Amino acid sequence: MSVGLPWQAKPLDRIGRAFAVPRKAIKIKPKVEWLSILAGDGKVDESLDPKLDADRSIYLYRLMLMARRLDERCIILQRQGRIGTYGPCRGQEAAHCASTIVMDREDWVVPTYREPGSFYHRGWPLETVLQFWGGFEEGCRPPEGVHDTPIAVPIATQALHAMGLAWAMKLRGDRHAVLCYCGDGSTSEGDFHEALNFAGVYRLPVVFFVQNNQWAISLPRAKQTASETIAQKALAYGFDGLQLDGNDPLAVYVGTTEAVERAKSGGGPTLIEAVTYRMSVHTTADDPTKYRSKEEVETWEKLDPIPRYQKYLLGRGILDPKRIEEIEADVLAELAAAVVRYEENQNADPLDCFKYLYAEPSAELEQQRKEFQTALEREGMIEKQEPRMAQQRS
Amino acid sequence: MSVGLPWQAKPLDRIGRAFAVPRKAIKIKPKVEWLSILAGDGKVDESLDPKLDADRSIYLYRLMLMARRLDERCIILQRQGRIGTYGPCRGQEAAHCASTIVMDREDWVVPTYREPGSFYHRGWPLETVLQFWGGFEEGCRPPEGVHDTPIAVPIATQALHAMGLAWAMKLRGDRHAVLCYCGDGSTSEGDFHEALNFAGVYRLPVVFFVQNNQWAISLPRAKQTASETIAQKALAYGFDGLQLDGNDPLAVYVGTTEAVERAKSGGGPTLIEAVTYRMSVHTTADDPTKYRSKEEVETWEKLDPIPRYQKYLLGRGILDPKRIEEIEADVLAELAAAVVRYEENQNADPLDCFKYLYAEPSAELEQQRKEFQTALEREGMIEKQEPRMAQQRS
Amino acid sequence: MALMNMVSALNLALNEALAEDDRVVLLGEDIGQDEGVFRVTAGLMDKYGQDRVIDTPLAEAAIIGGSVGMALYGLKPVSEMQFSGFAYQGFHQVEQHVSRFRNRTRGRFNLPMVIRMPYGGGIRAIEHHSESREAYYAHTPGLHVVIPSGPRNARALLLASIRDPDPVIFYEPKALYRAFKEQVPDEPETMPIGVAQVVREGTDLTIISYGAMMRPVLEAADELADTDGVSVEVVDLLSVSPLDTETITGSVAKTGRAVIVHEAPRRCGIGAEVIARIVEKSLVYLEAPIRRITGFDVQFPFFARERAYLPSMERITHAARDVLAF
Amino acid sequence: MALMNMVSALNLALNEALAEDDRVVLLGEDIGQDEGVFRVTAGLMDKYGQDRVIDTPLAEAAIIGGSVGMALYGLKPVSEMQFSGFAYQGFHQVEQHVSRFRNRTRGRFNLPMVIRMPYGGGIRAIEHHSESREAYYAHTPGLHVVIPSGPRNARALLLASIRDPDPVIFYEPKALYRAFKEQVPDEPETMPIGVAQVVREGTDLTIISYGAMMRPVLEAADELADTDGVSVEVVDLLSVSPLDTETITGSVAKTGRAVIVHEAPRRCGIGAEVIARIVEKSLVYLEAPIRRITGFDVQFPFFARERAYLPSMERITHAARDVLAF
Ligand SMILES: Cc1ncc(C[n+]2csc(CCOP(=O)(O)OP(=O)(O)O)c2C)c(N)n1
Ligand SMILES: Cc1ncc(C[n+]2csc(CCOP(=O)(O)OP(=O)(O)O)c2C)c(N)n1
Ligand SMILES: [Mg+2]
Ligand SMILES: [Mg+2]
Repeated sequence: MSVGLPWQAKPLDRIGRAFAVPRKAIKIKPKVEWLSILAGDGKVDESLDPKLDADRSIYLYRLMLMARRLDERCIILQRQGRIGTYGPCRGQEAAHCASTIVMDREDWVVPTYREPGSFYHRGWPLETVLQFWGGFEEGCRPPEGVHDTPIAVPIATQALHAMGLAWAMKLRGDRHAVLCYCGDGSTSEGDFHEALNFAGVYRLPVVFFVQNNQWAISLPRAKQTASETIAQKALAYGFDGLQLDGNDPLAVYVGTTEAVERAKSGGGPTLIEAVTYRMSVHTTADDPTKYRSKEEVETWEKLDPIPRYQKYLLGRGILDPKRIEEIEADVLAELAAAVVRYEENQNADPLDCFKYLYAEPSAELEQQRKEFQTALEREGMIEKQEPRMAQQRS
Repeated sequence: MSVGLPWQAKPLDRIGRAFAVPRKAIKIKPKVEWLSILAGDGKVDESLDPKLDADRSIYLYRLMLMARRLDERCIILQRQGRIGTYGPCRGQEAAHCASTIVMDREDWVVPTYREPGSFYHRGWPLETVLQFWGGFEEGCRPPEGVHDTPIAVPIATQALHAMGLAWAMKLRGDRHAVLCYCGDGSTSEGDFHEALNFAGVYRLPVVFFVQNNQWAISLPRAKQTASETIAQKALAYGFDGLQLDGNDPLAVYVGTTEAVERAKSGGGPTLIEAVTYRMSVHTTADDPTKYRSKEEVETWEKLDPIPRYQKYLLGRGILDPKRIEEIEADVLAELAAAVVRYEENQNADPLDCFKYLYAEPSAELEQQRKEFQTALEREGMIEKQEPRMAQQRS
Repeated sequence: MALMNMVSALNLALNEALAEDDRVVLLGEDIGQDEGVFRVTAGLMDKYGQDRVIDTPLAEAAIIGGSVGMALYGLKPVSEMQFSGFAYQGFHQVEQHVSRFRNRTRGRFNLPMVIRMPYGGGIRAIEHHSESREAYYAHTPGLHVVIPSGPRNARALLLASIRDPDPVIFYEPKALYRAFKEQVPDEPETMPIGVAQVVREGTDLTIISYGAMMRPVLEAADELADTDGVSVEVVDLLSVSPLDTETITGSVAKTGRAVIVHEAPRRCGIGAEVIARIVEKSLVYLEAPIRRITGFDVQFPFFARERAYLPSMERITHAARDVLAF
Repeated sequence: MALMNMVSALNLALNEALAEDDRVVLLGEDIGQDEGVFRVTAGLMDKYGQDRVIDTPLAEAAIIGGSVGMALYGLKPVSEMQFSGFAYQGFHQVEQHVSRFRNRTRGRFNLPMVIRMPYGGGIRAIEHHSESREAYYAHTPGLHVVIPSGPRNARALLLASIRDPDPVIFYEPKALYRAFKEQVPDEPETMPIGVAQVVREGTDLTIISYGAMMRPVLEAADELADTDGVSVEVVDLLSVSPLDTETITGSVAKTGRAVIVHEAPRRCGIGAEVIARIVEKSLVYLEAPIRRITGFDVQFPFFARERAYLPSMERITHAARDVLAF
């Protein structure tokens, strides 16, 4: 029998029969569902309405409004050159605010960069958001007692940190959970996959909350993945997926609560896909008219979560026009004060880049720090800090 | 209204109601199926049997046998120190051989390291397999006219190459396909995910063929992912998954043929999970008694694809004992000749590491090459190759 | 000749490559419809269609690993990493495959592919958008690492890189994208990869640099000439792998003094390698210690602190004066 | 004191760390049930259970990124990359997060984590199992990069690394795993990170190296003493980040001559940095060019060619004689 490729020598007589034959379909156990409570047209599914009390309802409303006004303010600050490029969350206020508030203080929230409301709610001073976009590391420093991770820029990388946090909780026997935000675009990255797979294997108390805002910069959701929903990706990892209306604060709240409860009671992770829309630019450096239509944006503007929730609360008698005015004024005042605090604290010492790198600076780093300090003093960028004589020129 | 965490101040009155409420289940379109034709007990599903003609049946039988005997030979060569560590394919001969033979000459086969039969079938000289495990780059050089990729060591990385090859085929309008092998362990890597996702988005003509041999070194399949089947991971990417009996050459052949046909006719990718078993060690450096039971191995030995196929062919009258003997002798003779060729060609010039790095070596590299050559000559590791005077000592 | 900035020059090279060779394809995040976040691919999808200029999902390993597959099949993929700071997502594909396929297959397969990536600070961007890590690639055998410093050489080197049969990491100094314009020839022009340029001749001191740092370096050379009457030779490396040892050591053999400037961290950076080569070949000519004006071995600061951080004309002239006074 | 090889010494350090601090967890591929492919974690899962010694799925980015999360929560994860050649799958997590969390959060969060990885050639392994790429990590600010050279310092440095509040890349010379035994103290012993050791004093020439190359270096020193009557000082770096400039430059100030030895590629390797520091600090003492005996800027060959490739005692003595004869 000779070596070679006898098989390919003749054309393959494809066994067409095989195409038509019945096979055993495999039943997939985890489920993928859709949840909507306060519909886009304002109709409420009464049977599902969590009927939050007045205080909490107003808290959530105010939180969403704060995210919106902060966003608007940042865009202005960016135009004025008072901060750098900014990535707005407009349209996604329900998605991130109504989910963050589900988390307890000892839980961890792992954000990406479109959740200013989460930072605010969790107790980060408002100006930290400005500091981040203003080019100050200080915007990444959680205040004492708050242990959320800071803004994560490299897409999907934070999903692994969320997984690791949840892993640690489980190993420690702590009944906490982790809420991890990411975008529809992030689902394409390897890190997203690895995070969900580990979470499934170890049944970790983590909720992956994908804000599917339909766009990853210029790439529409449909070109990001051929999967019909993002929620169904959970099936690859052996847990449930939930797709919900991300512009519906009630659905977001209920869906997240359920997932977090499951996580805390040992039921493992959940993948939530919050269907929402990035109503604004990707960042202030972006021009979305190049890749999407005005009509699309207008359609989604009608589904804006803030008026929708406002109307619902008016209907339930929890809000009235006067209260709305008060909240608006209150939010703007708090914001204005934060901007002042931001602008009054801009003395960024360039030498700081040496200060926080290690617990103990090495001799070589100390040498470099001195070199830098000498240069900065010489160039008049910082004031002379110590007598020159003592210092060796490297 | 004060800043802070009023929400967390009181314990969350979790909305238990939400747990029980009905939601809309989402129907997933792509399907996941199971295929078996020649069962472990020897029973054939006549309605599915592709009834390959005698030549082809014998070709496949011989190919599987070649893979088995090559494997056995390599383990001996390793023990004798004539090659290095070897990773056997024992038990997986049906999975890789019956799928590779589906591919046409212009298709690409993208292997990992457990498909010696694929190399042989595709026209790589048998000794290239020995060369690879013997520590010679020559084992990674496809012969002219054969364009498969060589053994890929870093797990799952080759899945992206397969995807890129299929992408190129599609862009070029060529009606070819790519068959990509990987292991159950590989499905955890980010590259696996990214490959499948791109393949889904661009509907690429590629078949991802996972040899689920139940183990990734010491990690059992159940700890690799919480997904019940690997096949269902396809649902995350919007295409079909097929789980089949990987020790059943007929199911492998039929399932792969169908997937390749679909790929070539524009139907996009398929994920095939071939359920099989690594009957031997992970590599010759591994001791599986540390992590798996003798009983498990014995159970799977009863499902060995080679006796199973032999019995089937005996039953169909395609093989008889005499023919079996002939094939055996023929395979062993061919193998023996390959070992001789391998051992007669071991003059590995160490300077070769400079030869193939770039089309044009740079001046600095040429300088280093000379430095290396001088050292090797001085140390008597190579013969002096040119008059020394001309050369500058660096 | 046409006057253009670096973005237009790179766009011109891509346009020429797409036109001259139908195996060239561009791929990356937001490079098509959106024309690239820096507009380097402006107009190209319109002109060449979605099969030549491809918007990809968000996955760098897939862009690089997919390019490997395309190149194996005979295409010439030119991919874009949106920022060099996100290329590490695909770094394993670079180390394990892009750099190895030719050697591994003993020359049977080569990978004619280019990975473009904007690098460097100075544009007031958020975290991960300002680093320089060319040394990672320079330390990786099997790659070319090319770094242009102006519109004309950017165009010529990019075209040469695309035509090159081997993989090229094309590291684009984004601070220069729109910093200045140059006359760029109308006809396709290329430059050899791996050849440094003496962009200013001098006899007293050699300053060696590349990429965005060439600007403060040239200013420093002017300043030193004008104020101190010093004759400075300036070497623009243009490629850090291969590194043009002859030009470097030749210049220092002449001047006896050297300063090296880059943004990247110092430890095991290009500066270290340049010093090593000078010591190996031209030690006897050396009249003073060589100074490195580089980034420090710290994380590149967020942008409020970046101006103070980046090597400046003042820092370079100061180091030069130190070296000259030795 | 007990006589043990490096594998046992590393195992001892891990055992001690697990015993002394219940926040320490080990994780990695095949480290539990299988006790690690090199048996470094032998017995530890049995002793500490599956929650302290964790077998993970096959995904390096998840192992590293998961460790980041664990460390944020207050654990002290010690992860194993099965081979350094597969750590690039998680390189983005190292560059983007492991190295940055403390600085990014202005000290609020630190990452007390260790990533162990066997590196280097000489064990007749297949592709990707023999590289040395310590320079990637040394070039990355925010990490410590520690490389032991024998059982005793391996144990002491690993224990110190686990106790360190900052991330450590622990690069294990696998060629030394079972190469020789040393007396290792019974009581937990540590060594400071970032301090090089003069392991042999001498006056004529300094040879600087680390990791597996210390063996041919010490043989060469013997050979030079015995045959040439030359007094060689040998510096074992032990850590390539931080790099102990004082010890290096101090030694060369004394001897005036240096040879640097490593397996890793030459361009932008540790050798380049060592030369740069000597030139910056001790140029005036230098009596001869410094020679680098290193890997070349090529891919590490498959193992049939590796013995010829790896820096050998002969190559080191030859370079030393060259330098001494200058
Ligand atoms: C690893 C990585 N690659 C590329 C980028 C550049 N980038 C920033 S945002 C973005 C799109 C993200 O899309 P999505 O995940 O949907 O989040 P969205 O911005 O829509 O909230 C890209 C490509 C990045 N930050 N990180
Ligand atoms: C990226 C990477 N990580 C780790 C390894 C080490 N390694 C080699 S084989 C293997 C297990 C692979 O399991 P699987 O994918 O199931 O393939 P199998 O060996 O069972 O055929 C591991 C962890 C590797 N080769 N590449
Ligand atoms: Mg999005
Ligand atoms: Mg397996």
